[in-house]
Amino acid sequence: MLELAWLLVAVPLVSGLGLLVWGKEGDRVGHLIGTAASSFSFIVGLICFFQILGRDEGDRSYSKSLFTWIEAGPFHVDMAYTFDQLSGLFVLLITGVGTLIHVYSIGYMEHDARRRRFFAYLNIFIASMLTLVLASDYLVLFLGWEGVGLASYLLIGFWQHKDSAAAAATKAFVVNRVGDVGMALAIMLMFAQFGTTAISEVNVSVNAASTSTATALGLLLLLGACGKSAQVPLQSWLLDAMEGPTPVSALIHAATMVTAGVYLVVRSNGVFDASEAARNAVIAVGLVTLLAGAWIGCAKDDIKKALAGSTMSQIGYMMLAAGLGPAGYAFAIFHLITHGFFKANLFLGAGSIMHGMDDDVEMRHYGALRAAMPVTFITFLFGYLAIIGFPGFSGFFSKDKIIETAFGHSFWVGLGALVGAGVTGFYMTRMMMMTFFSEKRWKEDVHPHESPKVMTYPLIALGALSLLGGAMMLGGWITDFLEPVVGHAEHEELAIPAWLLSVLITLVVAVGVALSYVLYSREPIAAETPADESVSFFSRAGRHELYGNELNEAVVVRPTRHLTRFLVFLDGKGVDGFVTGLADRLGDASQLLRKPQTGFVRSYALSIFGGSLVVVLALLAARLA
Amino acid sequence: MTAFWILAPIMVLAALGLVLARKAVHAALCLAIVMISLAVLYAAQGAPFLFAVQIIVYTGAIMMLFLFVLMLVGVETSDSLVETIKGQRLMATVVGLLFGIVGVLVIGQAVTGAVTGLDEANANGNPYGIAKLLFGPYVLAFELTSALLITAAVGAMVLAHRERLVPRRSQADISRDRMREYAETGRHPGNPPTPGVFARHNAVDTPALLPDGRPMPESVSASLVARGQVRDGFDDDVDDIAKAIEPPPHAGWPFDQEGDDQ
Amino acid sequence: MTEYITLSMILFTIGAVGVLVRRNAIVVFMCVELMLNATNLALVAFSRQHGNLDGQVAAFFVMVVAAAEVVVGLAIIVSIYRTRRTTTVDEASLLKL
Amino acid sequence: MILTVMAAVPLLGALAITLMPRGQSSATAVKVVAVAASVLTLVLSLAMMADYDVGRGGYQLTEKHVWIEQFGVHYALGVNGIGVTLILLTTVLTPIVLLAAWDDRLPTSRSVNSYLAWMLVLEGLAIGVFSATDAFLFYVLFEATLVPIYFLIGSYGGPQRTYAAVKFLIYNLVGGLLMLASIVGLYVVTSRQGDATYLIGDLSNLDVSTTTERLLFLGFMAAFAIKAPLWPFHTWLPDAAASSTPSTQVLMVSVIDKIGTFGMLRWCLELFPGASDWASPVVITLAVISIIYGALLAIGQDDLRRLIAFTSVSHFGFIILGIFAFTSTSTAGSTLYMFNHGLSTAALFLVTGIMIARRGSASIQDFGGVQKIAPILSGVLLVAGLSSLSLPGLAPFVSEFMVLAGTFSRSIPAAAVATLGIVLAALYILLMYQRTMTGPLKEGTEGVHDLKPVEVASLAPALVLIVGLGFYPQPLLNVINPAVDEIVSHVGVGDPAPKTPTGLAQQTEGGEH
Repeated sequence: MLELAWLLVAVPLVSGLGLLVWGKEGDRVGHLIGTAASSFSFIVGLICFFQILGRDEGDRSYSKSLFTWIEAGPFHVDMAYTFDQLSGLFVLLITGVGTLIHVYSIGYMEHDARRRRFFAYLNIFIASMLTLVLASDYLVLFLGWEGVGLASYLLIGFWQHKDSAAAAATKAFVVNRVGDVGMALAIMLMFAQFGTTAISEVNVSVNAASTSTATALGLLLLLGACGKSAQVPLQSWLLDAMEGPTPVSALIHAATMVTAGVYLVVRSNGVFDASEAARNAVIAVGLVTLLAGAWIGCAKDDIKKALAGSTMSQIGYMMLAAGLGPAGYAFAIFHLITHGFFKANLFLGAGSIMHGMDDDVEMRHYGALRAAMPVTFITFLFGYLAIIGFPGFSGFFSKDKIIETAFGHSFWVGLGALVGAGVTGFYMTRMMMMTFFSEKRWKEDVHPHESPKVMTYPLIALGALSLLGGAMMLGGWITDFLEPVVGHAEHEELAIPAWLLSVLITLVVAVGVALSYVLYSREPIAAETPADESVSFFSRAGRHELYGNELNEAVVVRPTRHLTRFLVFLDGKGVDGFVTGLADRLGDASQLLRKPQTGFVRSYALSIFGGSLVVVLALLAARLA
Repeated sequence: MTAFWILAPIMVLAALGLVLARKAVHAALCLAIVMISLAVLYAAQGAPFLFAVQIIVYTGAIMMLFLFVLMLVGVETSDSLVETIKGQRLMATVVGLLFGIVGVLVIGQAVTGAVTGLDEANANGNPYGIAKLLFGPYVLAFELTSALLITAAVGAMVLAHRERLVPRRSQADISRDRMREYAETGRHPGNPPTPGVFARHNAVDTPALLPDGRPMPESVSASLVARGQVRDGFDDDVDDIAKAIEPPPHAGWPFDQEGDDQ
Repeated sequence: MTEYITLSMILFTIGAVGVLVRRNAIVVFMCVELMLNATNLALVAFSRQHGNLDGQVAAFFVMVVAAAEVVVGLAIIVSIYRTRRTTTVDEASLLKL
Repeated sequence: MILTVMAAVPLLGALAITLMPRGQSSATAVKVVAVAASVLTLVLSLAMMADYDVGRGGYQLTEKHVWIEQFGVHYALGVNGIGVTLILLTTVLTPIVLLAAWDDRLPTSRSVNSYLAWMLVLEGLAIGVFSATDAFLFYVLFEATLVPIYFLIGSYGGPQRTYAAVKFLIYNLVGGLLMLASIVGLYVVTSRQGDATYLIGDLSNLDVSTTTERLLFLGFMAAFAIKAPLWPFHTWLPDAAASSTPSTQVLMVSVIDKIGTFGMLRWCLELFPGASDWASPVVITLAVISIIYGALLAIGQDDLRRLIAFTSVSHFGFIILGIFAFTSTSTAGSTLYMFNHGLSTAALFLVTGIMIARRGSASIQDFGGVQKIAPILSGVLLVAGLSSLSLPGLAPFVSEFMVLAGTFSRSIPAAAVATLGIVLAALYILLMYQRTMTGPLKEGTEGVHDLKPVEVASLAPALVLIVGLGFYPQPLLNVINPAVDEIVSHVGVGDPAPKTPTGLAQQTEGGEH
């Protein structure tokens, strides 16, 4: 089945385009075809995964070239795919969670007229994400990379009649595009440096190249990853992306697309192994985003924005892990997968809450929903326990391993990760308190009800996965499984034993949880968001997303707008002015030449006489000289 | 040579007179002076034929033509010496001076060497010499000039001749127009009285008198009036006569019967 | 000999300035005649200098041409006068851009 | 022989149309004849493709007759990889353009006959220009293409058409005259070395002093820099585009402006390799400036047509950058870019043309929320826009990336700044799409109803080609590569070798993965 792995991409792509082009009559059955396509990919992915599992340790990587995509002079790119351990895991994550979200969307988008178009976009997204993951050439990866950007643009701006949605979609695409500049430059550097852009060859020959090239390559790839995974310099688009429907936020902005950056870093482990500076940059970016995301999560009252903040923070964790070198790659992927499960679960839970609360996202209007939506509550609880790293849940295993490796790297980095875990505990408990436990703050005509079965079943499935996700870590299976791809890492001992560290982490998390519980259970939570002034500096900064948007506006957007207006003026007056000016000058010159033609005979006579004088003088001069 | 030193200043003054004269006629006279003194110089230079030709043809004919046209065009059109074109006069004098100086200083000195004189050339008479040349090498030029003269004459005639666009006004027409004009404007149909009629003199410049004694200005020709040469001293004659026939203050009979004809 | 040439040059220059300065067509015309006579003087002087009569023949031809020119020139002036009632040179100033 | 026939068919079609009766009754008949002529040319071009031997490269299907004996001028036609691509572009686009012009509202006094006749004349001349292998013939046809466009803009355009037409004409004429000086220079140079000749074969290995070569090069380059707007000479394009009908815009920008870049590639590089190499730093900087300048100005425009015109200025910057980077990848990329840009700009101009015709105004502010009432129209505009901002998976991305990759190996700063262009591209397209299509329906835009089947049919081929070539550009690249390799080797600068080729790394690493 491995040689048919390209079907993984082809089927959702064809069904997506088909649904798009299909007319009105497609509406009845469109969503079913979309879900079928996604589940077909899941099945094929599963089969391929077991096939490579069946193979022995050494050769679990299967690559096949379909056709030569671009071939001109030395530049040669094949449309080829590689199905190995890393991409296998990703394929399962994407198609698995994707299918669950397709099923969920059937219910969620029930009364939306353009549901067929929604499923078409979802299928296109699945296809491009799979292209990204399966690509064995950086340019094909770039094809998937921008395809995913396009799908997120279409899905964020799905409710186009809302201006805010359209603006958010454009912003997302443009910020991603800034990241893609880094990515494109990296691929060009590869071509200039190694003459090829095949992933395997580049990661091998990067050692032979100078460290400065490797660092440049690493930094450019990091810029691309930041764009796509909403890391600190280019993170402003993620919170605006919540304008899209909730399944979109769950699939794209939690489980799959935003992790593409981490996948890129892990896949180009050769490059990052070769340059220390690049790895430190990744660690720095990861750490800063981790803390920033947590900070924003604490301050946001909109449930989806809070979850988006938490996503940003969790991806910060993964980036941090990926930056720790061979030791951290496996844990980054492990956390990525478990995060995929519980974050999707949380987002879909939030979706079903919104479904019940007439699409109101304001946590201030929730409260005491555990009775009204029991299934959502329980699955949300599982997600909550997983994300804060409650022992036994999947989050516990993956996050502890990252913090452990972080401490192995350097004390301060470990400490940052630890603080992050604590803050995560704080804001997740705040969210649980405000939504399920505190007193009822519902609006008058709102009466929350449980979501239909088609939405709760995916929730239950994801809840279970959040719980059982940790199993992958039994006996370090995932590290051994990924070792051939990401390289071997000797396991160095820490100053303190591993179990003691886990206890310490759980303790810190417990402190965060307790703090939040105390804070939000003493007095009733205000139904309306308190004004900015009355709130402490921390929350105000958090609400404004650490003034990220204002920074972008001041540093980039306003100067560009002024530059554009100036250039438009310059073009009109300057370049065009010069040309038309030339024509006018010609006119003036001819006016000037008309003056001596006065029409009087005597002035002509004078000029004749003057002329003869000059001739005489010339003759004399010639004669004398 | 002495003739030269006498005539040269005269000629220069006459030339300046030509340029600076207010009235065209004065200019013409100055030019005549220049031409005649030139003729004398030709004679001094051993060119008696040219002397004669200059006097007869140039001064005699061409100058007269000028005077003739002056008369035609109206001798009185003395143009005001004010300059219309800005900077023309200044430039003209500057360039003129410059040209003159350059010419005199440089070209003047260029001619050196002894004067060979025309004695042997004029051996058997200047006109003979010129004729030999004229009908020898220059015969073609000679014939051409004749053609030139013919064309010039015809050209002048064509230019000056006016086509009769309107049929000639016969005497009948003139009288009919006169009567109509008299009817419409009351202009006297008859000829204006000739100057001097019933006046003290019959000279051309004395205006005729109306029955009540006032002079008639239109009886004198317009050009005299334009030149301001109309004799107007008529009033003083009347006064003289009036004084002459004035009775002494104490006079008797014929003059103090004023009461009877009231 | 040089004094004759100097005299002719002076007359020639006066004639030229006269042409430039005077506004009455006839006077301008006379100045042109003056310039022609000045040249004749120079021609005769040179003919005497070189001892052959060519100069005088040239002067003779100059006179003929001058005659023809005066005839036509005056005819033009008369016809202009007849149509425009003026002889000032500046009136005919239509020949300009 | 087929090249002459292919050039002649549209000209004969034009002649036939002008002879047909004018007036409303025969309008449809005229249109049918026009489309038939262009489709026939398309068929002929496919026949040409058939018997063009892709592998052999070099000039094929050549024909040569003496035209002006004294000057050594021949009526010589011949076509290499690049010529074939551009002729295909012309013959593919013209039927689409004629279909799109089906219900153009012309100024009342004008008849549709001459309107379509001029377009067919333009197509014939373009095919002639792309297949001319005689410098003199090329120059004559190069100048001849100005006449139809002048009339198309001048008598059928928008309110400011006369100003735009005259400006276009003067601009290109100045360029043309400079080129004429070089053509004369060529005659002088060749006649001094044996008999005068204009054939590209003899001209390409001309030994001439560097200064003369540079002067001749500057003459040619001036004309081509104005025709394919390079930065300082671009101001005629927005005016011409803003005041002409959509079909004229497409023909002008997608087909005729390509003569400029085609000229650079075939005549500047082949005839004056030394001078091109000497001038390449300056041209590269100008190209990069026009990329960024064009993009920034496109963002600042309010008139849709001017916006697309400025995007074309930016794209031409990429093409010229590719040509003057002298690597086979970038040159092949710029040739492919000419083809792809032709398609994507044609789609953009036609869609916006339909929008403007229905709304009655070209300013972006007058549109809003059109997506609700015309979903297919907005879909097509989105795909055309995405192709213009070179989204991977669509044709322009392949060529743009090849240009950038080729330039990167030549000069890193130029490529880096040029890559910024793709962000600006995203800005001007998406801002335009957001302002016109999304958000609440603005009053006054109710009239913009959706695309009719005939319109979808006329746009479909372009879109299918854009997507198809995005995923499978290889057949076209196979045609382009031999011709490009010849030119790059002729310029003699060659491709910079990769610093650590993979083979070398293999040994050192021992390949343990």
